[in-house]
Amino acid sequence: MATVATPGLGGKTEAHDPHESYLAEKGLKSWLFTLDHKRIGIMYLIGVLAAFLLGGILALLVRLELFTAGRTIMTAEQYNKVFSMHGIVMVFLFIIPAVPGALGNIFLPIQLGTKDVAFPRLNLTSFYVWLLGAVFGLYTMIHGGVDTGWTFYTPYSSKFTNTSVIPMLTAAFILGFSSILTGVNFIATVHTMRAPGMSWKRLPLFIWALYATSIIQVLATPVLAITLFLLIFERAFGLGIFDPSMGGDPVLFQHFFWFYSHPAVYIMIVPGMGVISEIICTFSRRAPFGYFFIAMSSLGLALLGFLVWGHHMFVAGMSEYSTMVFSALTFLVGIPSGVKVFNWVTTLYKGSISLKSPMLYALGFIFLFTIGGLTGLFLAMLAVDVHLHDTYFVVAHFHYVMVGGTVIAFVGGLHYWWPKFTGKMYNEGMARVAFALVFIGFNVTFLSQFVLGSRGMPRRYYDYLPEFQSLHQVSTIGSWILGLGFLVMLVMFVQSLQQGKDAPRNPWGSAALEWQTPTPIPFHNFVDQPVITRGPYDYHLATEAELDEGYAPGERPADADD
Amino acid sequence: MSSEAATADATTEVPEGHDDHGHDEHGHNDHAHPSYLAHHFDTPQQQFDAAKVGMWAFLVQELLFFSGIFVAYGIFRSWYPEMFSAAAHQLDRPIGAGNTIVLLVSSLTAALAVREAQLGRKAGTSRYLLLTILCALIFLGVKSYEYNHKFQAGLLPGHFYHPHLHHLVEGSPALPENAHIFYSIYFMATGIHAIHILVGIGVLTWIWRRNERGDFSKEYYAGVDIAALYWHLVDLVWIYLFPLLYLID
Amino acid sequence: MSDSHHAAADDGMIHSHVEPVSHYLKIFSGLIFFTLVTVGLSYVHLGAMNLAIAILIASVKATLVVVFFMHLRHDNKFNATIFICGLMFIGVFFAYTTNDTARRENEINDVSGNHVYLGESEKHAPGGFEPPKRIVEGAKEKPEGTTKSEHH
Amino acid sequence: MFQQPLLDANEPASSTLQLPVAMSTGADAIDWLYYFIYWFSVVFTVGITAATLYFVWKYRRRKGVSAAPTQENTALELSWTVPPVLLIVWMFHVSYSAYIRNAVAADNALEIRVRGARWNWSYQYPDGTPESGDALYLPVNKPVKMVMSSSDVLHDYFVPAFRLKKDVVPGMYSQLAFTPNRLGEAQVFCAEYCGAGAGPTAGGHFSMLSKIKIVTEAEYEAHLKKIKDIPAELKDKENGTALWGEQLYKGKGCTTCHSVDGSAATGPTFKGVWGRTETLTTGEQVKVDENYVRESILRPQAKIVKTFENGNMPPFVFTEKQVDAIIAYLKTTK
Repeated sequence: MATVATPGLGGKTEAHDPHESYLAEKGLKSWLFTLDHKRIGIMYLIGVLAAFLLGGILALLVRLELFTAGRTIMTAEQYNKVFSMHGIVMVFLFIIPAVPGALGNIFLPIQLGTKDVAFPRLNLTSFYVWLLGAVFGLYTMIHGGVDTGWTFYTPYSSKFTNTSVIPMLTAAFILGFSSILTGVNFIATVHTMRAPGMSWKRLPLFIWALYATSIIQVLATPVLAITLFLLIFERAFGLGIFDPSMGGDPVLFQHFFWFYSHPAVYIMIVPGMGVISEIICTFSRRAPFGYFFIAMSSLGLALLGFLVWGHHMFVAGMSEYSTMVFSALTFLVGIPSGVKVFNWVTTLYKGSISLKSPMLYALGFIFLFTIGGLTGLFLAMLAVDVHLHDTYFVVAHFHYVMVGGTVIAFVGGLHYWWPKFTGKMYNEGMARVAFALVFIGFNVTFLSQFVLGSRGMPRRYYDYLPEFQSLHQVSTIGSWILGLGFLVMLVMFVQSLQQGKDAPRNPWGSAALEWQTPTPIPFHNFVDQPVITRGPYDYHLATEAELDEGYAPGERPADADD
Repeated sequence: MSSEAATADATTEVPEGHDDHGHDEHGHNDHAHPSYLAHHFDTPQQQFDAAKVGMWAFLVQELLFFSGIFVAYGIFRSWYPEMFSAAAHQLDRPIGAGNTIVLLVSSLTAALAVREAQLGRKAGTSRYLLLTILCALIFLGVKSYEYNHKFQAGLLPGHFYHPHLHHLVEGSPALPENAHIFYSIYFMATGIHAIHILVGIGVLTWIWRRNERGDFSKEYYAGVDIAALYWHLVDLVWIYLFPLLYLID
Repeated sequence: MSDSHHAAADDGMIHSHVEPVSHYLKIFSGLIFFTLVTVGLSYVHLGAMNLAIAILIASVKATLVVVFFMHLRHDNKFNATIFICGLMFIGVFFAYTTNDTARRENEINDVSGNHVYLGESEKHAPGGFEPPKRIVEGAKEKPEGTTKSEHH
Repeated sequence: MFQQPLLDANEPASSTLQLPVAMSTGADAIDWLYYFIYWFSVVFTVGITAATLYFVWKYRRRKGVSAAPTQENTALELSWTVPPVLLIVWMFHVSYSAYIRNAVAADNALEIRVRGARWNWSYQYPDGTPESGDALYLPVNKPVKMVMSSSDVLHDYFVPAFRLKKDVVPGMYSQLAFTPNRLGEAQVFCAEYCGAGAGPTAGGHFSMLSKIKIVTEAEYEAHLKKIKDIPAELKDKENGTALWGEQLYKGKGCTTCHSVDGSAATGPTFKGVWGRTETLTTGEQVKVDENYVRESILRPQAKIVKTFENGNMPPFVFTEKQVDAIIAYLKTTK
């Protein structure tokens, strides 16, 4: 194979050995100005992990404060800022970009069999826009933070609080654009950049999930942008649109906010579901049961996600008719979610299951997401929701979906793809210990919160009645176990980078396309343009050699039809 | 993968899969990449399609961005119909209509610029691009004249709403309570629209410079095309804003 | 979708539909015509129909721009799909939100015969919010700066 | 109308592990739904988990055994798509019915006005008698309708014992309807985040608590009669009116913003307030006398003392006698 000339990258023509790893080039500049989707993905990964660390520390502070009633370590004002910043950092800086920005950026083009995303410059822009938003957010934190909660409800945020709401709104506004740009890029890439033979029916489920996510990002995020824009002006100039004393309507703000923020929940969870589909197929060496249903349920969730935002407002003073419509539609969300869970479990049936750490995370996901989903049914039932709304039950429910779902899936995906994009193996024993700690710690932290909530403990409380103390303490202790688990994981990954063994091409014996290319990934993802002749899960069509080592180095797959 | 594996199962959809994609080059490196073709695309057509799909997705997010304003408009108009009617009387219909026509002309010239680019006529493309920019500047000039009048009359958003009776349009109905909401919406809607026009002027100027530099040709004019798409969207939003804000009776 | 562009030959060209200038001029004159009509009609008093007609005419104009100026007619079907999807979701946003705001107060009152009496300082809005003192009909112009101070 | 048979109000109520004591007629239906969905979830989770674990063990990777190729099975897919749809239609029906039963007040319901302000609740009985924020008295087995409003930000009136909550929104009225059916105390929370004041003793969202005391009809009448007038134990004292004023000062949440020791807070201190000349935000001077105090209690935003623009004091509802008592008290805070 000849050397590939690559015109257009950064305006220069560079010659690349097709076997050369994308990590080969050294120097900070080669990272900061890269247009390579893998490097941008790595930068995103570092960014979101830093945000996760920050959000996690804030979460531990919140739990620590609640260890005793009354003041434990901070004042009520500080507590309000800490939980608000925890929510804002976790939602806008971490969960939304985590899977699409980091894992999606690295693996979407590879799974499609193409060299890059459709718009590499836009891709780099989206990262720097994210970074700008993050800098704004951090500036606000240092500058006193905000105490509005991540929901910025009016008129508290527009008139009553004297914290730095405007800079924080600006940060969220900027971060929204980063999300939109990623979405636009992925839609164009999936539509026009698929490798020869990569039909819609052969699209990996991770791609289907990212595709559905991108649609939500493009359709919902701009509404957040205009909402925050209006709120900034409401606070600065007193527009009167959300201000009841000027003829406006605070409930209208909630409509605007949740039109984005409910679909945003699916921006967070759907890519995670895609990761889980990939892991389960690889580690049970089996095509997913109901490929079509899993793929369509991603789109179904994306669509339904737009129709149910009102369930955040069941007790907000919305009209009874609207609550009825939203409640009915909310129940429907259970169907595609259930379809996914049933299909994953059925995929295991008659598989050849190996319990490596990514698979542990995937199985953990099924369990935690099942609980998260079923407790969603409590909240869809209007009469029961009225009791549980704005209590710790809701807190526990969305942590089961967001942490038990998305974070577990993100971490599982990190374990799964780690050897491919770093070229290093990690210590499997340590990975399992970390999983056990995370799984146990998570359940201890949040199962107790379900009980707290159903017994009537409202959320966002700095202080609480004595009867809630024991459960709060259980929850706080759980948070320490959870934190320890993530610490072990961090040590394990750092160790892997420093002294990990070189990873083979296909350590898990997967039939999927990204495992067929050399490790670490070559500059143009593949030594040669791959031609797709089977689906990513067609284990019965894959050869022994493919499952052992991927395509043999330098060898181009024979094209039956070229 | 081996050909045996590919043919082992008759259900493998090789032919369909092959039909279904945009690559006809299969990354044969003996095929020369034209200079305008980015390295990660295989054909100019693929590059063009990607740009168009991306731009349409972007335009849709622009629409949803504006939709917030329109929803707020709809709700407050239904709550305070008399207030909207009275407040809209302070806007000048002939000026608004004139500005609408200016914007429609700019849309026409933008479309013609794309046509010239399709035919590979560099001079024509530049001429129409400059005409479009000129119309945009006229629109902004008229807009700032209107804004100036609103400032003088104190018809400002929210807290700053503070009408001076002698500056109001003669014979117009008195401004009822909550009229500040109408001006909030008016300034937010036209302000965001004006920001889009400013961005559009920037984009068109950049495209004009690239065209002068000779970046575009009959084979590669995606830049002109997507800039024009953006410009049409700005026009599209105004087509709704104009009757909703100016023509209320 | 990408299905439609496999027709592009390997000639390194992109295929495009070049319309004659007269085509664009026709669309443009249509747009101007509708603009004049909608301005003219706004001076005729038709009650609620005014809004409906204005929106109808605006939609016709928008359709002309999208279909012809933006070439959606000859474009990839998928681009039209994205666009229509966007419009649908704006519809959802609008319909569901107004569904609440238009019904909110009435229902509870109708269902339960809710009777509300105002508190001592609740002449306008419940909960004691002072309504903004705005210039109303025939009122004297206020001295500069007082409007702001009413808000705390 | 929709009322369930009345229980013996004296029968001791018990809470379960997951739900607090139920004290209203509507609560039982909600509890039934809660436990129905709870057991449904338990069965479902156990089933899914058991199946997962069984498959993981049964089909663990073994040398020489490879996975069976996946077959599509549309019948199976439909079997876990269609029945759940029917189930959710039914669940929607029962939960919405229970919800709307709770949302509708009986015709003869006692109408209680509730006002939320940062960070306390205040009440008004049907005859206009104001009640301090600490506790609301309600007669057992009598339908109640609460008409609620907020004077600043969003609040939410949450009574776990009734399984009810509703946002209290500035600029509009919201409503709660219920029939308490057990004697005792029901805890009230604010469930919509509303911020916190500065300083260690200041209140916040977490301290916006109250209680509903469910008593017999006779006790309710007696209580109403009592609160309209000066408390019996102060009646004969020499400075009884001023002492009552002090009780009101402490009981109505005035302490949150107004100190009596001269320390700075959200509002002007009451130390030496009587007869003081204050400069208003408008620049006017005003002497603190009976008229100014009365207006400041009932319409706090009318005349704001300079440098306290951001205080946002909510309007309070007091009877004439109570206002007089507060005035008497303020004369003593030298």
